[in-house]
Amino acid sequence: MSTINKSAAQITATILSNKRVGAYHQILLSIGDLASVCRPGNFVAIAVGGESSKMILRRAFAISRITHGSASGGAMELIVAPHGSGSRWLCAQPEGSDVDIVAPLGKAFGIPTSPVNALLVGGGYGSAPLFGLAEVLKARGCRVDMLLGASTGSKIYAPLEGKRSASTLKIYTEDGSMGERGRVTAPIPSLIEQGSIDVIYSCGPMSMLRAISDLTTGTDVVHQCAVEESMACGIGICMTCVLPVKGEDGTVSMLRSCIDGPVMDASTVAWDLVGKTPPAVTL
Amino acid sequence: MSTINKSAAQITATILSNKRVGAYHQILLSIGDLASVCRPGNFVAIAVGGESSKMILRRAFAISRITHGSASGGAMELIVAPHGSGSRWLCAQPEGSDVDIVAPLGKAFGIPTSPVNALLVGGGYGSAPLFGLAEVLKARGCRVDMLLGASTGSKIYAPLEGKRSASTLKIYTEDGSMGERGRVTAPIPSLIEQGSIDVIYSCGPMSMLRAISDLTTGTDVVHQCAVEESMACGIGICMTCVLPVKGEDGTVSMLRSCIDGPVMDASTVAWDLVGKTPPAVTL
Amino acid sequence: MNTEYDGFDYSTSLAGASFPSPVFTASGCASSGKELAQFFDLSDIGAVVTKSVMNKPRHGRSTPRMAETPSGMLNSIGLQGPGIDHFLANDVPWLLSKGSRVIVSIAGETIDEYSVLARKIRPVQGISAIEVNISCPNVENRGMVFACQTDTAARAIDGVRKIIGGEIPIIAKLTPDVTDITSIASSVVDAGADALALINTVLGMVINLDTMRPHLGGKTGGLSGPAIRPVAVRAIYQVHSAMPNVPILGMGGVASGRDALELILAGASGISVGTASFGDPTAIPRIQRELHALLVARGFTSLRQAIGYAHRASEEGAQ
Amino acid sequence: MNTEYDGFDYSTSLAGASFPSPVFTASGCASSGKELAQFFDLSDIGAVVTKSVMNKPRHGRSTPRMAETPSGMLNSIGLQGPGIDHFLANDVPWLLSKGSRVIVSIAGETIDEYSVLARKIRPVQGISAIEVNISCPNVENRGMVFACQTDTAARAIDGVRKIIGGEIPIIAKLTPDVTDITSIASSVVDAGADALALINTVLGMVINLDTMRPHLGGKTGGLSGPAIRPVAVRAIYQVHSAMPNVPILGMGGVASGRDALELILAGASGISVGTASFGDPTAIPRIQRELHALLVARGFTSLRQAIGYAHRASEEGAQ
Ligand SMILES: Cc1cc2nc3c(=O)[nH]c(=O)nc-3n(C[C@H](O)[C@H](O)[C@H](O)COP(=O)(O)OP(=O)(O)OC[C@H]3O[C@@H](n4cnc5c(N)ncnc54)[C@H](O)[C@@H]3O)c2cc1C
Ligand SMILES: Cc1cc2nc3c(=O)[nH]c(=O)nc-3n(C[C@H](O)[C@H](O)[C@H](O)COP(=O)(O)OP(=O)(O)OC[C@H]3O[C@@H](n4cnc5c(N)ncnc54)[C@H](O)[C@@H]3O)c2cc1C
Ligand SMILES: Cc1cc2nc3c(=O)[nH]c(=O)nc-3n(C[C@H](O)[C@H](O)[C@H](O)COP(=O)(O)O)c2cc1C
Ligand SMILES: Cc1cc2nc3c(=O)[nH]c(=O)nc-3n(C[C@H](O)[C@H](O)[C@H](O)COP(=O)(O)O)c2cc1C
Ligand code: FES
Ligand code: FES
Repeated sequence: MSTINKSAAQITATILSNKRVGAYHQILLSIGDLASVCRPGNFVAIAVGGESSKMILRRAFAISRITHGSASGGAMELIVAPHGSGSRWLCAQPEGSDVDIVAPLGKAFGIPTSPVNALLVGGGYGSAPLFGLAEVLKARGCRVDMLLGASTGSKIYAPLEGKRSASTLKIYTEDGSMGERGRVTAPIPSLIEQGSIDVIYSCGPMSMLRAISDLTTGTDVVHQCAVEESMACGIGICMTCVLPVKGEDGTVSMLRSCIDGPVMDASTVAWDLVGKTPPAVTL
Repeated sequence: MSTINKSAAQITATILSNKRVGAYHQILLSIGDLASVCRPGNFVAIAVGGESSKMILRRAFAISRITHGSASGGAMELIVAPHGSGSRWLCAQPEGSDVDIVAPLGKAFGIPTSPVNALLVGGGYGSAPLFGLAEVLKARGCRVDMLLGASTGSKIYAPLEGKRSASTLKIYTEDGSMGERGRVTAPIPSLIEQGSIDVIYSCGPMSMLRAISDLTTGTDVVHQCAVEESMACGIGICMTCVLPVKGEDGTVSMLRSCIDGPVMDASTVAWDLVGKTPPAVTL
Repeated sequence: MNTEYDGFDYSTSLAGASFPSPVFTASGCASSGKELAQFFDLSDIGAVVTKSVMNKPRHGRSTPRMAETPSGMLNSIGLQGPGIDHFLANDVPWLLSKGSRVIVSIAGETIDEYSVLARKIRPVQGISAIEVNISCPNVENRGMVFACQTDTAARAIDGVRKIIGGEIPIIAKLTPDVTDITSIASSVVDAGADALALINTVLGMVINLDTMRPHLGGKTGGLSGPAIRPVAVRAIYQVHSAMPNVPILGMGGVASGRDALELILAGASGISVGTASFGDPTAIPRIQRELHALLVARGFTSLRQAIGYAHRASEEGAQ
Repeated sequence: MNTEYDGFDYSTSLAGASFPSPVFTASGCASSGKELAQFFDLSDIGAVVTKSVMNKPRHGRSTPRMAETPSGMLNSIGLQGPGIDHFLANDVPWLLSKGSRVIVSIAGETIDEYSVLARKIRPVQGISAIEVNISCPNVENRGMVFACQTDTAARAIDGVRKIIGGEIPIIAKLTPDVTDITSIASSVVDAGADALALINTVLGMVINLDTMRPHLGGKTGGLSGPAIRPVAVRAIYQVHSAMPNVPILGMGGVASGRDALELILAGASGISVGTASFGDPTAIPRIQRELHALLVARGFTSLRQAIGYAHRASEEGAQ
């Protein structure tokens, strides 16, 4: 057994329910004992398209929440945006059908050992892992505030859930159709200034993560972000999902976001190099 | 409009029922008005595997029977052997699901204008088009005898149907598990000798068609066989499905079994050249 | 000409030959057109590219001639056909009578045969272009693929050019199964090709697991369909990059408007649809509609603007 | 060694190196093994072929580095890796400690770099073979693919052979993107390659329809997965036919036991599984089981009997 993804397993999971919620599908998978080893920030890789599929790669989805059921064991909730052919296929699977999953994958969010003030920021389906995270943080005595943003109201996932799981919830949409008009990053500078947050947990588009990162640079606020890079394998064997990350000596390495992430310390990510050819390695 | 496949159309057909019968699936498709132009011997080409299928070619199936319904229009019956991934996919489609079909394709069995004695010989799922054919022949006042053969009993499709549609039915299985032990061709020589048949209609494996053809050579018995070659398109545009056929002047041409068949005058097929590189064309 | 694209200029040209839409059949995947006429009006699409015809009638290879592969298929037809005389006497007049634009594809076993074919085609009225297939993998000897070497490729085209003069545009059809397709492309252009058809099928093989022998009668076959689309895009992009002024008829795995758009952005001025018609007899008019909608959605007002756009976008682009 | 194949001899050898089963990882599709160890025991499969390593650490190409295509994918990793020193100090000892058989894949930007790498590997104990990747399409300059020309291919192998002597078998990995793969194959065998790895990825490209630019950071990428399997079968068949005594490590689109059997019948002595592991982390042990069952079902009592059987069957065959 390895030290990488050491709780991961490949299993057949049954779809317990599949509901449309706004622009997304909330999908509940029966995963038995695997539930006990899933942590907020982990993701699942799902085979799509069925037996004679031309889609040969798995699709990655953040584990939104874990419920520990009774007889049938635990369940895993996903929030899936029907984007391309793979996610649309998944959203079209009826209750009762089986899917082949590999989970839990990747690094989870780091949970503080003592109570802190945490701000959770989600963009679009990036809110997925935040609900589960909020529960864990609250159980540790943390104060949890939440900001959710999207282009439009239908892309804010389950605002009521957000309300339940966080102490405060603020919603931002770019078209103003829900919550305040504007970007989800808008209130962050003043929150930081007020000294009311210790840690930011973020999940959403790379541009959002980077913007938050810019705001926390030079402050004491720790920023853990869950990145999203195109992944072919999700388990560390293909090297497609890399991100430039600065080491302690300042040199940049291309780390695999599937196994060294998706949760990363945002201050170590070389945001300006993302998507660029990194400078040649110097020794 | 063309003279080739001049009644063919591409439509979405709903599966009205899908029942396992022995080794086969009996599948009933709702095809509306198209029912009125389907003739015994025609086939249907069905897209398989769904939207994200890696199977890019249609699968061909003989039209087993046409029923002219009331409100919903006509229906087409198929007898499908779950063979490889495409036919297995079709057999797994539940009632109510839609399939994309092109039908009716190919040349139908020639129907005599005056009553004759017809022998219908089917091997395996090759019995499919014979039931519909038997009905048409009987309506024309023909006497219809039927021989069905297969390796084993579960591969004899619907023997009771056979009984209903023909005056006499004889069944042969190679393992003797149903009917008589032996090949379906066994009784043919004596039937020919007795002068009790005018026309043989056959459908089944190429080896069976060829064997019957050998038996009818030099006799007055007309032999119409429905051949089965690997087909990429089913509509005459790819040239994969060719068969060596002798012209009136004795020269061999490679004819497309999808549009110049599947029903062919067996006496014109150059059986010894099937699957061989045909002799160079001489002019 | 088609007027249903109001406002949008969907027309294209290949070295002087004009077409109301850029979506054509692919040679060998539409026979001579008659068979598809049951499913759509042949005059509604850009052009019918006919099956490569040789001088004499030809039986082709033995069966089985096809094998389905993941998202693709192999074929080993081996250029079965009626011969040029029968073809010109029957098929061309029929197509022209239907209002179809006709591109005649020719293939020869020898360099000379191409000239012979050209000589017979030259006097025929109404042909939009000649596609010279120097890349069919289904001939007896793999060494016979003229498009594998710059010199044989050039000589085959030169033979046709000398006879055709400037009357009919010549499109040279190339194989991607070469070390450097741009050098083959430039050699045929130097020899007089006005345009290029990219790509012919990729040489492949399937072993039958029952007989444990090569499945196809001809052993090897040509791989086509969506599986090879990335190879087609790459070949078109490379050649357009090297010779931006040479029009390209792009093909290889196009099964939808989005696929056609990919090839056009890479540098194709027209698109041939081959294997997709086997799975869907109305693929060509559908792709023609889908491509039109995608172009309009991206703000293009003519097809021409989109041709090779991936090259220009990368110059302008942010990175 | 594995004993679960009782009665059936599943072992194979590549030019003297022996393996208990013929199913290996493919270079670049298993990193250095650690990541897959969570899903199965690395000592249970034939061998781990490690990701091609270069002399110096290397970042590789910019992202995006992959695009899914019909039944395939493109990658443009660009040989990211830790460099040979780190690799030999860390990865090789770890793999050997797990009881895995190790085939080290090396890649160089220059002919000299291959010799440098060979010099560092030579003293290392326990390595089963060296795979010399002279065919990675994801280097800056397409002209850099040594396996595209007989002379550069031979020189790279020659450099390694001179240093390795006879100690470790050398497997030369070739690209199918050439006009005549058998001539490349014979040139590297003449230069001292003991075995051949066929095939590396096929050069391809995808245009992103949103940005309308090449999708991959490196523009072109290597096509892998089931889409290219017919190309792999063809390449293996051609090369085995030309050089029946040179062992072949076959790869390209193997995703099931039936696929592996196809390559073995065509002439492969071993099978590398690459892209299939991305979609299924337990693909390799599954394929190993499936292949075994298929061989037994066909009456073979050893793997060796099946290697290249499609060639022999066609001699014996009816036709
Ligand atoms: C760690 C991680 C967590 C994710 N969590 C969620 C989630 O909770 N909910 C959700 O809806 N989506 C999530 N995504 C994005 C999701 O993986 C993509 O939307 C999905 O892969 C798209 O597949 P497709 O077939 O629908 O689209 P296509 O565009 O057809 O996919 C083509 C290929 O590109 C890859 N790809 C396309 N878009 C993305 C993307 N945004 N990220 C990564 N790969 C992509 C696909 O995996 C596939 O290989 C997550 C991605 C990652 C990496
Ligand atoms: C005119 C005609 C009528 C037919 N009628 C029937 C019928 O009534 N009932 C029935 O069960 N089957 C019938 N078949 C056979 C049926 O088409 C094949 O069983 C089916 O195509 C197999 O597809 P697959 O994906 O299951 O198998 P695979 O072996 O995975 O198919 C791979 C490819 O080979 C082709 N292929 C494989 N076997 C055959 C075959 N026997 N004939 C033609 N192509 C083949 C497939 O079309 C496909 O392209 C008929 C075939 C033809 C040509
Ligand atoms: C069955 C079949 C027959 C073909 N015959 C020819 C031919 O006669 N001449 C030719 O130039 N190309 C021929 N081709 C190649 C196609 O024209 C086309 O270049 C290739 O199939 C790639 O396009 P596609 O993926 O859309 O099919 C043939 C392809 C197939 C599948
Ligand atoms: C992501 C990725 C990375 C690869 N890296 C290497 C490599 O470093 N060295 C090498 O020789 N081949 C490399 N290959 C090629 C594979 O080893 C293999 O030859 C090819 O992918 C075909 O096999 P497959 O279809 O099973 O993947 C890589 C392939 C992929 C998909
Ligand atoms: S997705 Fe393959 S290494 Fe990260
Ligand atoms: S199947 Fe295509 S011509 Fe008959």
